[in-house]
Amino acid sequence: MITLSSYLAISFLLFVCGIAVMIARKNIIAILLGVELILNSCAINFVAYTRFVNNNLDGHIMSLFIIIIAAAEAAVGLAIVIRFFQIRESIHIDDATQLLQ
Amino acid sequence: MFDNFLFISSAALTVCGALAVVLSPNLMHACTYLLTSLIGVSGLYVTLSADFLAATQLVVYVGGVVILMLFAIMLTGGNDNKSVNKFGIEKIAPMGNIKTFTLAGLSALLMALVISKIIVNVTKAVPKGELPPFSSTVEKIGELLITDHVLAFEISSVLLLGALIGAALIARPRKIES
Amino acid sequence: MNETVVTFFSGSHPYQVVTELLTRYLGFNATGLLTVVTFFVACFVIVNVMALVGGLGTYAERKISADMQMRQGPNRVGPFGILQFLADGVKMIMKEDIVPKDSDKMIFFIAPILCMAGVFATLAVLPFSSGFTLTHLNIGVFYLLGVSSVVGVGIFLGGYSSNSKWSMIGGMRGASQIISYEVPVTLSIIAMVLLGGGLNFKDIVGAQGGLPHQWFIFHNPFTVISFIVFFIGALAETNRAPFDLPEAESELVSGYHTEFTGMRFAFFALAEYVEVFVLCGVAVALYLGGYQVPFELSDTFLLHNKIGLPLGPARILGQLLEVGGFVSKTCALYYVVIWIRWTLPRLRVDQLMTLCWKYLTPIALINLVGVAFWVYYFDGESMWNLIFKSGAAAAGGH
Amino acid sequence: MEYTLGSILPILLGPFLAFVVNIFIVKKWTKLGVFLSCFGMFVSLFYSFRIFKDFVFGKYSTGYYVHKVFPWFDLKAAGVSNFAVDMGIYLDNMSAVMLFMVAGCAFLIHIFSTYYMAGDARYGRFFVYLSLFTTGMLGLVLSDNLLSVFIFWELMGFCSYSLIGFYYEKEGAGNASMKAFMTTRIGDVFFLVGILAIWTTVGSVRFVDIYAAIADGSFNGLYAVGLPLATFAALSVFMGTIGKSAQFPLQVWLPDAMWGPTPCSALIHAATMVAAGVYLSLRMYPLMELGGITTFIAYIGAITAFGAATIALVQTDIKAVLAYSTISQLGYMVLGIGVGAYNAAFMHLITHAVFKACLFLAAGSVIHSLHDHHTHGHVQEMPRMGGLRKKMPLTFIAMLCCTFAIAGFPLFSGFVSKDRILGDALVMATQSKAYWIPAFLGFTAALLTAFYMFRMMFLTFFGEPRDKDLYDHTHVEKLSWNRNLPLLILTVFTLGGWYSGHFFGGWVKIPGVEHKEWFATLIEKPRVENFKAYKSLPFGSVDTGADRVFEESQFNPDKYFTEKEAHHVHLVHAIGAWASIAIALAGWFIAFMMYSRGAWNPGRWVNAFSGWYRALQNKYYFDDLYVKGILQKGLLPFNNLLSRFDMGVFDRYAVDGWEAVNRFFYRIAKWVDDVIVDSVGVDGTGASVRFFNVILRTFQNGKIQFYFIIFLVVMVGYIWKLV
Amino acid sequence: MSAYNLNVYMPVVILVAIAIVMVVGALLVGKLLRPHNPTALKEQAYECGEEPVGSAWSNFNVRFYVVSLVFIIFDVEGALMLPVAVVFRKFQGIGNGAVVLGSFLLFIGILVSGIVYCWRKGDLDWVKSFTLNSYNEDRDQIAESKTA
Repeated sequence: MITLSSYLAISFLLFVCGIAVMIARKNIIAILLGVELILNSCAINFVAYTRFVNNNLDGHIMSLFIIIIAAAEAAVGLAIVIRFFQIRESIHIDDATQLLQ
Repeated sequence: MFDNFLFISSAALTVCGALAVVLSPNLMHACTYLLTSLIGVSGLYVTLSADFLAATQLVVYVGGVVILMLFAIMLTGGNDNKSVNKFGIEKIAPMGNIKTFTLAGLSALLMALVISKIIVNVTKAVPKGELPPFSSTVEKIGELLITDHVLAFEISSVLLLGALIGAALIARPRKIES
Repeated sequence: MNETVVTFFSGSHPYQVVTELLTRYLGFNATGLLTVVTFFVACFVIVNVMALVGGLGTYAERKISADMQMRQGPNRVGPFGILQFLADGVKMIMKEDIVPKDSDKMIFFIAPILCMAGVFATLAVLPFSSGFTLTHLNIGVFYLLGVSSVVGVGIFLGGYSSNSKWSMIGGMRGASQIISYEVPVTLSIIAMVLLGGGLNFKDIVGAQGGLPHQWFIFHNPFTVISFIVFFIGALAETNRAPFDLPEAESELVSGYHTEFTGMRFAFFALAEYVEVFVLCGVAVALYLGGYQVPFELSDTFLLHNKIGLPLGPARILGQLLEVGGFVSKTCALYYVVIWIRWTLPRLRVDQLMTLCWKYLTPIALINLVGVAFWVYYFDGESMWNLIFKSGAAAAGGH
Repeated sequence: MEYTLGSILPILLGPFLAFVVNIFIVKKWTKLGVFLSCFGMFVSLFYSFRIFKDFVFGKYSTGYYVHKVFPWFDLKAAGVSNFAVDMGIYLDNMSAVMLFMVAGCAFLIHIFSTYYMAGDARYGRFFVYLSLFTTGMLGLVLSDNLLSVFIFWELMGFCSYSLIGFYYEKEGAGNASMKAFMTTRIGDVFFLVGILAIWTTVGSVRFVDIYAAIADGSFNGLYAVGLPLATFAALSVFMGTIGKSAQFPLQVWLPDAMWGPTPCSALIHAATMVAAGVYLSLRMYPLMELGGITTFIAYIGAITAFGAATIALVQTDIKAVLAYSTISQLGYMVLGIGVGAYNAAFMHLITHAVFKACLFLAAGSVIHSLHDHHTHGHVQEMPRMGGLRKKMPLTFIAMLCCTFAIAGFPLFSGFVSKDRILGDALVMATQSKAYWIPAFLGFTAALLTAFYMFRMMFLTFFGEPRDKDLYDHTHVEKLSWNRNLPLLILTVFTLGGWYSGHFFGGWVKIPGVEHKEWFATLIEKPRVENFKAYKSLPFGSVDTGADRVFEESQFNPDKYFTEKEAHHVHLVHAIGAWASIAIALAGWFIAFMMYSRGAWNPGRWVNAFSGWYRALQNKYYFDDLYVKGILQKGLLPFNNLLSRFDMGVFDRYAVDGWEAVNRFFYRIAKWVDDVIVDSVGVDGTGASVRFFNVILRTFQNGKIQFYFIIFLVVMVGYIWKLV
Repeated sequence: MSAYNLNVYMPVVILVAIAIVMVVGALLVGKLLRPHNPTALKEQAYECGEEPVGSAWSNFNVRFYVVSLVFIIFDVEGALMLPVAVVFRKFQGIGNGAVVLGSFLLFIGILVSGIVYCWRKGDLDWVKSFTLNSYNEDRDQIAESKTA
């Protein structure tokens, strides 16, 4: 029996995994992977709720925009990482403690 | 029958992929596992009858974001120094160490406690409804995008424009004025 | 409605009889089981056909190139050497499986699977005919785009995993080429979706007709250019010459599959050949009328009521005619692809990117806008219709 | 009646879109940008001609108007009751004529500018301003309420600022632009006050609502600052006109406006900026009538007309003569409003726009071809011209026709309109003694107008060239589409017949041709009682106008008079007409004797009236009055007073006293500081800071993940509390 | 259960399964048939017979990234435009084509300005004017500013 809670559980697991990745990793790109996981878990929640609770498509639109924002975020975030790497020769998160250079 | 199979397999793919991302010590492998997790999410969308979203997930995430990540890994992974990991500075640190994993585990536990509480409360509140029949969403999404959400539609293009220009500006090697 | 090969068969009498019999003997409702079985059989048939297509593709490639170069080509195994690909297959499976020591073993294993899975999954929506298509998904074209983008990841990972510089460069090139050329292809597809009014292949093909003037390629001046853009993009997406930079043998040894031997290499090759076929099929479905047969000869009503065939054979015959139409057009395009390979020299990598971003993408964008305007101004009428109408008006109509 | 938005909005959008696009492209693709501007103007002209044709010569009767409204903002939802502002489009015969005039003149000026400005460093930018300027005027004409009128009004103010200061390297241009901006601003403030006064009474600022309110008597019995509210509002709105149309006390900015390039002077002086003020007064005429300020208006107009004409007598700069003649003619229009010659005033607005645009363009043509090889500048001084009619015959013809028109020679447009204003002024004078002075000033100004205009003609085009070098370097005019064509087209429309319907006056009738006084027939005072049953239509709807077909007005000047009165009026009009002709001829004759024949020596007159002459040359000392009088004597001493108070009183007592008090406390504080603060406080603080530093430094470590954990913990706490 | 259900996705799953089974199966079957005698030389990466120097997993040029960046933006744009393209004719049918066309064109226009920007800035040129030199200069300058 597939219910709302099963989807919530999956998105929950995804979310927790994302958080764990974000804290455990010291590699900036790996942290971005965690962000993607978290965004996906949110998107699943939106779609699941819209499917089970009010059955219109607003959640789909919301998820669509989450995907768009995730793409934009990945593009800009990775650009920053690459730039950081060019300057510092490192993608260690603890090297990125200062805003200036 | 098939619904359940699809759901279970996608869920397994998603969760296993996510767990593998957490546990994998190799960045490239983690990225591959993320790929499987994302494909699993796409399957979940299908079971939620969000077929358009599923395809978008495939196109944008699998075809776009993951490739972007892979490229970024390759662009930052170059260091001929043998004393370090393939993709980082120190052997262990970039993918975490015992301390960070402990911290992560604790935080995850904390979140798990809270969110499980939320989920329990929510599932109590929401009536257990049957899944409504499967239907196509493309046209409906199209209509919504140009009627109710037209502003968001247009503004998203501005967002993308900003992302494009910003990211290109950042990634472009340039001279820094001293 | 979402139609599948199962819905096509489930309307027929024998299928219902079998369902009833099975239900009676097995003791539970056998509809689901039969659905699975039918799907499985259909998938199996199509996969095998595709494997055959891949094999024959290599044969055709060699034979046609031989023709163009005034040689004989394969001619020992079987009549005209037509069984050459079987011999090749046997050889492949007998070859030693070498995994480089420094390679990333896990990804080395996964990469061919990603390529194969991505390509095979596209077969699910390839519209062979109105009934014999595995499934007419509502998101047909978009699904196809999404699934085929997995191939790019597969190629990149394949190039990465072998830890060889040639492979790595090939993989990077392959991935960036595939994603770059996906842009004009997507834009061209959006233009066609605009005309067809749906992502479903059934809608898009249904909006066309059997005769050339009803095809979308000749719908208006923009679509002709759109087709050319799509075709060039498809060539590049499948790494076909003149865009075979990822596997450029004179520069990169063999590109991203340098280190793959035996069956692993075979799967990459098979995936490539099948993908070429699939993209030719998509081009046919989007632009060249798809499975439409001229004068609606495949119409069950026509075959059943006018010609007098029994209903079942009439449906089957109609579908077979459609499949014939589709496959013949696709094979013609396939021939063009091979022809191009042996005619044009390979591009340089900067030329490749310039062609994509500075020519094809702007052209595709302008095309998209043009098609949108055409649909807006002429209410989606094709230019032939407009000409016929104005001709009729000039000839004294109202 | 099928006026959808699609047929009205292009009028506004043509120049506006050209402006928007030009902002981005004109620097790089100047030619394309200029073409776009001209094309946008053409679109505007095309659509306004369509409306003109339909409204004025078409099937639509006189009382017809189109009114389309859309909500702009509505504060009802925010709890402010009854505060909703609508924007809309209002079209009637007057705006149809006005639109066609504005679009036509502006289009021709655009074309001329491609000749005049070509080669200028800021060629493209000029067109950007020009487009926006025209947009402002067209928008003002299309507006249906005072608020949007005000918006476009200010838009024009800004554009005029930019255009007058176009050559901002020159100091004079910068000052002139600021002067224009600040002077008109004074009027604008009053105008805004007027709008608010109307809004508080009517609850709306739409013309139709105001008319309805006037008809309903909503203004009766209300007072503001001691005046009846209608008077107050009318005066305030009229102050806007005074500022914008350069009437008597605020006329100082307009002569300086000639610092801008000549085509923009043509635009400001003819079709757009100054016309806006008169147009506003015409629109608000019922309010002025209700407020009873018509006599005041007549006086203002007459004084302006006369005063400016006298100043123009002594100007030597060709553009300055034209600038003062503009003020003078605007004075006539305002005089027309004051004496109730509604459609004559409006007609004069139109005819003046046409011949003044033509005059300025012709002056531009003259100036542009006179190139001083020593200073590398263009020559505007009339004493250096002379005999130019051989060098530039086409310009000469255009300018001559315009001069005939402005001087009020028969058969030309100025005669038709100005004569009617003067005739009506005379009629009013016979009825009320108060109007004798305006009428007299008006007639005198007509004499002066004829004189100074012919003086300008004689000095410029006739006689021998006074600066031989300049003359020889001037090229003979060649026919070119963007130089002469706009001039000649405008010249054709200086004929009076276009406006009066009688090409040869009333005397010669061409058999078989119906002489129709379309202007007098179609333009009439808003009849406020018609608007009582007003109902606005939603924006974008197709206006059928079925509920608004009003009674047809036939031109019948006798309608409002008894037969005896009508006889009297006719008699007075006839006298006025003959007097005008005589006066125009007299003006020509004096100028001819002075400047062509040289029989009468102007120098003698100068000597005889040397005091007046100096006064005239100094523009009646108005600039001095404003600068030295008001600014230096009034505001500056006030400023000084304030500063003296600041230095003398405040500094000496407050500041110094405070210092003494402080010095006392300082002694005490020093002891406390030394003993308590330093040893305990400072050292102790340092220690505590060092202590907290250790703690805080661990938190502020720049590590994102650490922050993230903190964030998580806090969030978890919140959620735990909430759920 | 209606015919209108998730079964339409069954072929996808089956096909993917077949693909995986095919690869795995062929490798397993091959294991029985083919020879297996690895040597060190064989297991080395083939680099034209030379001994490989260093790992292949090295730092690559940024231009790959910029291309994929532009791509992902267009990818998302395509994903957003498709549903609008689908309903275009429907809205055209009920007389609202102009509105859809307008928003469609605005959407495209905004993104085109982005690609025009990239074009003008040279991000789409494969062979860029900036190369290793400017990159190194960049680094040197930063190093200097750090030491200073």
